[in-house]
Parts: sequence; C-alpha cells; structure tokens
Amino acid sequence: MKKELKLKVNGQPYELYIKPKTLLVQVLRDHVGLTGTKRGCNDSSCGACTIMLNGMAVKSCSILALQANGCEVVTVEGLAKGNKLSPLQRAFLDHGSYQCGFCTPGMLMSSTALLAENPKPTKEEIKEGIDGNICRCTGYNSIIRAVTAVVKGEYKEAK
Amino acid sequence: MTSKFSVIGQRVHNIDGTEKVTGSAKYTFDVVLPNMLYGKILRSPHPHAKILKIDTRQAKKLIGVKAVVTGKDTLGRKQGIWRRFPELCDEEILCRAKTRYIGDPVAAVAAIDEDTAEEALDLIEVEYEPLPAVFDPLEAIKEDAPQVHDGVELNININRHIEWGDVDEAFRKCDHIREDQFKCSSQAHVCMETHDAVASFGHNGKLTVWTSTQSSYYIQRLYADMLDMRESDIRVMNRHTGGGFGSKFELDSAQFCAAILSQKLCQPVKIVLTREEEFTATKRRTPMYYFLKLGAKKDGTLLAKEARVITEGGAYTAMGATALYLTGFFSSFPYKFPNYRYDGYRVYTNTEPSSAMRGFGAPQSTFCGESQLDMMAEDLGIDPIELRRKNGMTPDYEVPGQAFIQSCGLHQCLDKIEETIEKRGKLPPNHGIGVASYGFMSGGIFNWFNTPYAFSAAVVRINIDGKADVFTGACDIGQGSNTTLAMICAEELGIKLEDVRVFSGDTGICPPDLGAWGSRQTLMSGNAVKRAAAECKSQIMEFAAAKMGVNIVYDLDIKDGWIHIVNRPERGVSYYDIVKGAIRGKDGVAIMGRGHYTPHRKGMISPAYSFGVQAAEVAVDVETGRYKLVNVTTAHESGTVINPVGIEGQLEGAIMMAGGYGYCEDQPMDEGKILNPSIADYKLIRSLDMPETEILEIDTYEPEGPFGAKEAGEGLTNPTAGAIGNAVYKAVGVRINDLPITPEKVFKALKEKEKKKKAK
Amino acid sequence: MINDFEYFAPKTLKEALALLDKYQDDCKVICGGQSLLVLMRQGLVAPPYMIDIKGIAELSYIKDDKDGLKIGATTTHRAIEKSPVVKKKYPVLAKMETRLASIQTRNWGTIGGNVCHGDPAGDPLPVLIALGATLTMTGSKGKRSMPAENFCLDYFETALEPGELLTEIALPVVPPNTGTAYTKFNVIESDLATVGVAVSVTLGAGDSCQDIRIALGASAPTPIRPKKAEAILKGKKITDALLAQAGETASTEADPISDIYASEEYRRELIKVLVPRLTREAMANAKKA
Amino acid sequence: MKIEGKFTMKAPLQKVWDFLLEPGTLASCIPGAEKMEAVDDKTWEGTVKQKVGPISVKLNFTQTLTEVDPPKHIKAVGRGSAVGGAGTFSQETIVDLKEIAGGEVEVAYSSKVSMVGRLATFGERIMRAKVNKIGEEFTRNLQEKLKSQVVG
Repeated sequence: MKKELKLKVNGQPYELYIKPKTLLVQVLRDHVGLTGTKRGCNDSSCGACTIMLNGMAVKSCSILALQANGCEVVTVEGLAKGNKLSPLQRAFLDHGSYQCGFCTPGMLMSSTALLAENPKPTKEEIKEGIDGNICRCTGYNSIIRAVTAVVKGEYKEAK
Repeated sequence: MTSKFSVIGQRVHNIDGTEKVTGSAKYTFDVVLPNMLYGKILRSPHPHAKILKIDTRQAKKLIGVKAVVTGKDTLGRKQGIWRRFPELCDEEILCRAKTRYIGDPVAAVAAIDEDTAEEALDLIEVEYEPLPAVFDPLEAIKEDAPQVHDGVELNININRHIEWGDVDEAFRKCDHIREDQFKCSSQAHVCMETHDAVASFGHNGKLTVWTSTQSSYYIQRLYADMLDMRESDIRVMNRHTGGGFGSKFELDSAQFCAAILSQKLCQPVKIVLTREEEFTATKRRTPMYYFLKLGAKKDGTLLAKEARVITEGGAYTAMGATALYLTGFFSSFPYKFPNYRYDGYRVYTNTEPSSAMRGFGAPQSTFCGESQLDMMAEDLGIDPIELRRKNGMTPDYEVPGQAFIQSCGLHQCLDKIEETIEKRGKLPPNHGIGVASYGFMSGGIFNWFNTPYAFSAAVVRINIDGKADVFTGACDIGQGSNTTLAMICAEELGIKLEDVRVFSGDTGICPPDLGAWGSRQTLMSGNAVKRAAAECKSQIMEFAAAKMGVNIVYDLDIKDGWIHIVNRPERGVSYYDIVKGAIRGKDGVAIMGRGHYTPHRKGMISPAYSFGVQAAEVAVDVETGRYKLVNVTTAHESGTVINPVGIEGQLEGAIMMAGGYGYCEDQPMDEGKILNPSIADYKLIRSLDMPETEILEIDTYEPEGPFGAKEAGEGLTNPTAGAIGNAVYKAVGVRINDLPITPEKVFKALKEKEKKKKAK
Repeated sequence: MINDFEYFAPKTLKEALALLDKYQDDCKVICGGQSLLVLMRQGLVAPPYMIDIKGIAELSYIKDDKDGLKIGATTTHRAIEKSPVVKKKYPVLAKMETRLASIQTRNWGTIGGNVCHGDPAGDPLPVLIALGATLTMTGSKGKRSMPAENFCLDYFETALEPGELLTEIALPVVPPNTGTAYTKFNVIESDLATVGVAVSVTLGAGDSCQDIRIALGASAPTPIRPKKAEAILKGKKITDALLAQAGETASTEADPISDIYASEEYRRELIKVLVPRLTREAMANAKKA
Repeated sequence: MKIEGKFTMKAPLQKVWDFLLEPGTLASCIPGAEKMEAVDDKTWEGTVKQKVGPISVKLNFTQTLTEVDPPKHIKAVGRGSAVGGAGTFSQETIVDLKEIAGGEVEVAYSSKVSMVGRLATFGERIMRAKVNKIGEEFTRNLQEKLKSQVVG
C-alpha cells in the first residue's frame, strides 16, 4: 500500500505516493529525477549516495524514504546557486578532485556537510569527514587539498 | 621559465569537470529511455556443473516479466578478445551446456522493473549436475585434475616463452644466485560504477548500446561476432564512465544479456550489475605463482634472471593471455639483463576469470622482482638504490630482440629518490622506507584482436567560428583522456582549450580506436589527434599564406589564435578570420583533418616506455603487526607532461589502488566462492588510511609521443606493493613474499623471527 | 530486493508498544536502520510489518543527573559523540563513537539500534560494559533492566523479548580515580573491529588497582567480560608481569572465530597485546581524572 | 569451514559402529534438525531450522551415507536448500573409529560445512560465525549421543 511522502528537495516541495519499501535514494533518482546522487554498493559502504538531510550528511541508500517525511534534502544538484558554483565545487575543479566523477556527488555532499558543521576542520577532520566515501580514482588527497583550500578562504561564496 | 607550449603543461579543468561537480554528468547508470525494461541475470551457484535442464515457465508467468532467455536463445558462439586464436575464444557468456565458475550466467530476465526481474530469477528452475572442480592452478595442471574446458591438456590455457642471451651459461658465471618464490593475490577493480548497459534493438534490426566501457570499438566488434551482425549495424556509445581499470573492455554479461533480451522484444533493456556480481562475475587481477632466479657478480652486476610463472586463469581466457605475456616481459624491467628467460603458464580453474587490471601483469612482476632485488642487495652488501643504478635501463637501450627504449629517466629518478630519503634523516623506531623501480609501456604493439584498422584514429573538424571538434574512438573512463586529447589538439592548432570539443567513444560517429587500455591513449590516440589537427592546420596555412602573401621561405605558425610568421610574431592575421575565409574558399566545406597511428618498427611490445622510482615509508606496531603507510614519494617520468593535474591524479589514485594491493586487498575463496563480495568486506584504502603522497616529476622527452609525451596511468600501479614489502623489511626485518602483506602475516613473521632468535 | 511491508511510524512509546503487541513476530522495529536495511536489501530479513521508532521524540535524549547519565535508545551516535556532557564525563564513549563507521552512518544510526543488532563486533557494547551501564527494556507490561554485559545471548541474539523495546541506557557516575579506554584493532581505520577492547580501572591507594572491568568485542559470540583476567589485576599493584598474565588469561577466556579478516589465533594474540595496552591507557586516564 | 577432533570412549568397537549406522544417528546430530525420516537405509530427509539474530532460515535437508567401511570408517554427505531460494547448505562428515588399548575406542571426526547463495555471500560475516557453531554443536551432539546411548 502506497503512502504519502512530503519532502523538500533543494528547496522545492514534493508530494509523492510511494511504497514503504522505497529507499530515499530511489525517490531522489527515480521519482524526483535527480540522478546526480549515485549508488555504488548494496551495503551502505561506498558513500556515493550521500546527501544532506536536514543539514546532516547521510547515506540515502540506507534510509527508508518515509523516514525522511517532512525533511529537507539537499543533493549535489542543489549546491550551485543558479549559474554560480559553490566554493567546494570550484575548488574540486581547480584541484582535479574528481576523475571518473561517480563518487564526486557524494564526496561533495560529505564535504559540504562537514564545512557547514565545522568551518575550520583540521586535516585529520577533513579526512574523517570523507572517510565514508570511497573514491577509486583520485586517492583522496586532491579532495583533501580542495577542501583545505576552501577552509583557508581561497574560495568565497559567490554573490 | 616560460614554456614553449601554450596549452600543454597548464593546470586546467577537465573539459567535463563542471558536469561532474554538479551531478549533471550522465552515466549509463543514469540512462532512462522510453519503453525501457530492466534486466537481471541468473548465475551458476556451482563452480563447475552440467546444465541438465532450465525451466523458465514459472518466471515467464510472473506479471511484469517480458522475456526470459537462456543459452538456447543465443547463436552458441564463444567470445574472446584474442580473436586471432579461435581456441582462445572460449566464453559463451550465456552458458548452454556447462557452467565453469560461481557466477557464470545461465539465464536472463527482462521485466518492467528491477524488483520484478529479481523475483523472476527465483522462479527459474535450473537442474545442475555438479562436476568435480579445481581451484588452484598448481592442482589444475596435475594429470588427474578435472577439465575446465574439454580437450585442453593439463588445463593449460596458454603458455609463453621469452628468452635472450645464454641464461644457463650466465648463471654459471655468477658469484651469487638467489632463488625465491612469491605469490601474488587477486584484486578486484571496484569501479564505482558497476558494469552496465542499455541495449536497444530497433525493428530495423539495428542495435544501439549505451554502456560503461573502455573500448567501444571492441564491444561493437565482439557484439558483431556474437550476434552475427555487421559491425556498422551496431552503435556502441560510452557515456561518462565510472571507472574501468582494466575491467571494462571485453563484452560482459550486462552488455550481452541486455542485447539478447532486447533483440527478442525490440525494446530497450537496461542491466546494471549489482556490486556482488561486480565482485564475483566480472573479471579480476590475475593471481600468480612466481618462481624467480637471479644471478649477480660480486660487484652487483646482474647477469641473468629466470622467471617461471603459473597464473590462475579462472574459467576463461579473457585478457589473461596478455597479462601472462606482459608479466613475462616486465619481469626484466627496468634493468639491463644480458640474459633472461621466462616461462609462463596460464591455467584454467573453476574460478572467476582473471584478466586485465591496471598494470596488466607488471604489478605482479614488479612486486616479486623488486622484493628479490632488495634481498640480493642485502646478500651482496650493496645499497639497494646503488644496485638499481648499476643495472638500470638508460636511454636508447635495446631489450634484446624485444623492445627499443628511447627516452628513459630512470637514473634521474633514482637520484631524486635517494636525495629525498637522505633528507628524511633518521627515522623513528620501527619505521622503514622501501624502494622499488618500475617501468611501463605506452600502449601495446600486439594485435591479437586482429583489427584491420589503425590502432588509433581521429578526425578533427574546424567549424566556421574557428572551434575544433575532435572525433576519436578513445574512451574517457575518468582518466581524463578527452581533456588530454583536447589539449593536444588545441596546442597543435594554436587555439584555446575551450575552443575544442571532444566527441569520443561513439562508434556511430568516431573512427575506430582500440580504446583505453595498456596506457595507450596519450601516445597513440594523442598522435592520431595531433596528426588530424596538423592536417587541418596545413589547410588553414594554405589560406593564411595566400592571404598574407609572405615570402615562401618563411614558416608560419599559430599561437593563441594568431597566425604569424615564426620569428616575427607581430606579423600575422587572426586565425578566426582565416578559418572563415578558408571555409568560404573551399566552397563551404568545413576544414577536416584525419590522423591515425599504428606503431611500426618499434619492437614487439610498445613504442615507448615510462619509468620511475617509488619510496614508501611504513610505521609498524611490532606487537600486533599492524602498520601504517606514512608516506609514498614517487619520482616519475612520463615525457612531456600534457596535463599536470591529470598526472597527479593518476599517481595518487594509483597509490590508493596499488597500496591496497600491497596492504589489504584480496579475494579469499572457499571452493571457488569469493568470500568478500561487498565493499564492506573487500577492504579498500579510505581517506584515513591514505598516506601522504609526494610527486617528483622528472623531465624527459619521448620522440615517439605527441609533443614528447608518453604513458602516465598504469605504470604507477607497479611499484607500490614491492616498495611496501621492502619498507616492512627495513622497518622490522621480516620479509613477506605473499601478497597482500597483511598485519597478520607481518605479526606471524615477527613471531617466527623471535622464535628463531631464541633458538640461537 | 526489499519485500513489501506495511509501515507504521508511531509518535509515542505507548503507540509503538501497542503495535509491537499486535504484530509480535511478524514485525521488525526499525530505527536508524543502518544494519537492518542492509539485511533487508539482501532479502535475508523480510518482515510483513515495520515499526519505525525513529520519530519517537521521548526516546531521544541525553540526561545528566546525580545517578549518572541516561541516554535514550533512539539517540544518534553523532549526538552522543558531540554531547558536551558525554565528552566531559565519559570521554571514552565520545571517542568510541568517532571511530564507529562513517559520519553518515553515525548521523542517522542510533545507539539503541546498534546495541539491539547484537553484533559481537559492535563498538558501543564493550564500552558500555566497561562503564557498568544498565539497559532498560520496556514492554506493554512494564520495564525491566539488566547490566549491559547480560544483554547479548548469542551471535546477533539479545535478551529482548517479543513486544519489548530497548528504551534507555544508563551509565553510573564514574567513581573518582577512574579511567576508561577503548580501542579496536582493524586493518582499515573506520572498519568494524577485528578485536575490540575496553578497560575501566579505578585506582586505589598507591596506584593499586582497586577495581577493573574489561570488555572484549569481536572475541566471542557476544561481547564478554574476561573475569579471570580482571581477577588477576583487581586489588593488586599493577606490574608488567601481571598485565601480561591478564592478557594471556583474557585470550583464553575469549572464544574467537577464524574468518576472512583474521584467524582465531591472531585474534587471541591481539587480545594478549591489547588488554595490557588498554589497561595502561585506562590507568593513565585514571591518574589524569 | 572444517571442524576436526577426536575423543575416546569406553565401549566395544562394534557397538559404537552399530549405533553410528543406525538410521538417523548422524542426521539427528545436526543442530536444528526436525522430522528426520529415512528414505532408504542410506538416506534421510527432513528439515533443518536455523536462526541467527534477525535472519531465520528453514532448509530442506537430505543426508546420504556415501562411504561405509565397517567397522571403522563412515562418510556422510548432507545437502540442504533454503526454502525461498536464499541459498544452499552442504555438510560432509567423516567418522573414523579405532580400537585403542584398554578396551577404549577412539572416535575421530571431521566435519566440513559450507553455504552458497545469498545467505552465504551477504550473510557471510553473520553466517560464518553461525556455521562454525553448527559444526561444533554437531560434533558435540555426536559425542553426547554416542556416550549416552552406547556407554549408558
């Protein structure tokens, strides 16, 4: 039996009817059509589906969508303001912090949540902040450099 | 110092960067087509079994199921990437009579959604007769071992012999000989995007496929073989591809089953392999047993080496035959062995097929060879770096009868690494730094695929606004080849990087290219693009020369969109204006250039080789054996650096992958069943485990490469396991010859050492 | 593939207990679901009814009073990790949480859910056992409490009866001169424990060991207290020799398995090393306290 | 998964052997076995129920004596498939009897247990621990049964 789900995604309210077994990642990708959020595993281990739920980084493959009823979701598509990329997005570009790009949305969401919570993390805290996300291409260090550059104030929020 | 280049060597954003950081990059995983169905594959739970009966009736009755196919729905052909050798084409993909490993496909379902397809799999009844199975290659080559493929003697899939000099005589002249055994483990590619495909047959009988692949051309050709179609009726497009690392250039079960299902239904069918299937039913790095004999003079001159290798082939040939060949060749690397002999055997077993993975046989040979070299150095009382320096390859060296090395910066790399190690001074207790040298090819020369086409080809089209479109069969799998090729095109034409668009990996519009494997794209595809751009440039120059009316003794060039006389840069005309005029002057035909590259007279392996030396520092907890990778510093030379951000990324990423190979990645099995087919259980290096990385770029110039460039992707995976092994030895005096070097193995070796010490 | 189920999201404990009574064995309780959903996606667990207690506000709290600390079962790991009072009074608990899985998992996963999963390799239970925690379970017929060390019965089996929910975790006030330490051994930093060891030491006169509690994770079908090892140290002036003996003893009290991560022997060896190491660390913490 | 061990008991060899060969002795030692019924003198069928925390499995189980070498060697092979297709379970048990001094019999056993399918792959960490226990319980049951039935 389908149930009603109300949630805001990147500021936009949605009212959906879904089967209770639907995972949040499925709602975002298949119902709302935001395919930036990826899935890379079946056991909550890779972090490619990371989104922000009420400001916290969570794995959208490990949450029943109904559990997010009434919540605010931000996905990678919600990071840029209009045509202005976020500081982290620009830093990722400059530092080559992506290769195949499949983990990148999750990495950006983990990093964004980290900085929202702790604007001045140490290097160790940055590493911890992205430790739930696997990247098979970059070896993480370029991602850590990009986040560090944002922490140092090298990238300002676009007006 | 100002660079002579305008675009090459600049720190640029990848041309697809903004798509990737905004989530708008579309992968096959994201493709949704109207009327599309979802497919799932049923796989053998037995390592070796006869298929007696498949009953699909119940599955077909399930509401939402549109088709169920088995081997009977195929033409019964067998695919193989070694197409020149029919006996090596041995994989049906959908098995008809027999399954050969746990994961071999036996049926596939297309349904309205994934859940329905999965439910239908449970309703397919397969009656198997389990057969005796064999898992270890050393068992499989015994006389009475079960036969994985009928008629293959001792299960030997293929063997390789390489020899030069007089090895036996040379060993007699050696002052010291070492014989050592090693075991190299399996490794999974773990691409973040699992294998996937959307296959769509039209009612006109033509097939269109979106898929995550390293070689659209191979997939197109292999489809043509398996479906008995003309290759031009098949269009294969690689979208953004979520990683490859060697796992995505053979026709895989997702691609094949999606096509067979779509052929029945004339509806698009999408199959995305689950992570479990990715671990258990694709391909993996080839596990190897290595037996090495190394002979030296007292002064450290290496006179002879002999390598005997038995590889665990798994159920099918795949690209494993190439790995067998390359591990043999790279066992001599990067040293000047006057006498060398290699015998390698690839043995069929009832396990997941082993095949290509980044480094392609060389990480195995480098781990074993570099470990043994350190042991030899200790035996002889020579510094390990000195021993490498004494025997290391130099520019313009010929590997007897095999290969020509043109550029080679190995010695500069050794110097740099030695310098940085000295700078580090005295290390804390139980820390150690280990060193390993390596080299790798820039694309293979061999053509076992039997392509009649050039190895690489490209078309460049100049549009009326002066922008250039590059059409290349090369595949960007995340390594950034589209950016590198765009940079080469921009440099050649003297225009800005943003003036270049790249259309790649689409067999419908791009000339065939063998794709992204063997570190071939920068050099081979790069040369093809450079030549295509040069052809455009020469057409433009005809018009420019006419327009400018310059004395014919002058040379013209383009830089930053300005066509000018070389040496008198102020005398020139706008490139953009000339292009407009030129197209008008050609009766409105866009300027087109074609380029191709096939290596000729470059030996048997590769047209060029890159080199490097890596130093890894570890810190060992002697009570538990647990160690941390503290720092990995790499001196690397890859000719002219085209995309420095790209090279840094390749290098650091390789350390994650190769560090994992050395430290923790493995695929333990029980009776052919992989025991850790999930990311939770397959241990990967994560950010907290990642060491500090430093890169020391060494300047070289490769005459064969575009603007002097060569390989910078796979070779970097070669040294790390050996460097870690040597570092652990330096730190605590135990030597592990059996990958991965896990804390438990280090712990046991430390206990063993303690026991021996007490016994004395 | 997850099975279809009927979903309830009660807002109060009372509602939840009524649902539990109604559906008994046919329902599963989900909170953060970080472990349960993995099993459900694999089709290994397929309940017809799901009761989501994540939204029960009255079960999410951290309260500090004269008897110690009370943590509501649906409190997230992250809330515990960041709680100033936990950091101040039970730093070992906060530190343990920082090494539990990933931030994403800690943001959504709850301590009650983790404990009820009954994973012998879970991080919280050894620490709770060392701290002398009491677990409270509530059913429609009332409440009952038990020491944390009695909660797990077997691999992934707990003392929870059908119709009961774990509702509160209570930590006693830490006695003076007490220090606690926890570590887990693993090959990848943020991974599950290969072996986990928590030790709580109360120092007496002349730095003797007045009281000690040791808890081992991933060393037996359930988290265990190696009481013989504790007895070796209790009441004694701690020496290296005694510590080594305690480590040896703990390793024989343990009942670890061999699996793909470590052999049984290696796990025992790790216990031998880690019990003395963590006891030293706990003593050092006690001196600082 | 392999479990090996041996124990000795004071009883005539033949008596131990006879008991081992009695229908269902081996099958009924499997933990969680229910309704084991003889199909013929070498084969038994029944169901085995196992529960690990949240995971419950019911297996249809068949056990066959494949090697009988009186009065000292016996090999039994068992195979079960989970109701609902979650996987299969197989078990191989070898029991060797030897007379030793003092009228004692040494019973050496080895038992190999393995699982395939979803149960095994996804439940690996959970099920492996359990399989281990199943093996141990099996041998404990065997020992207890022998001691109570034969000696007693």
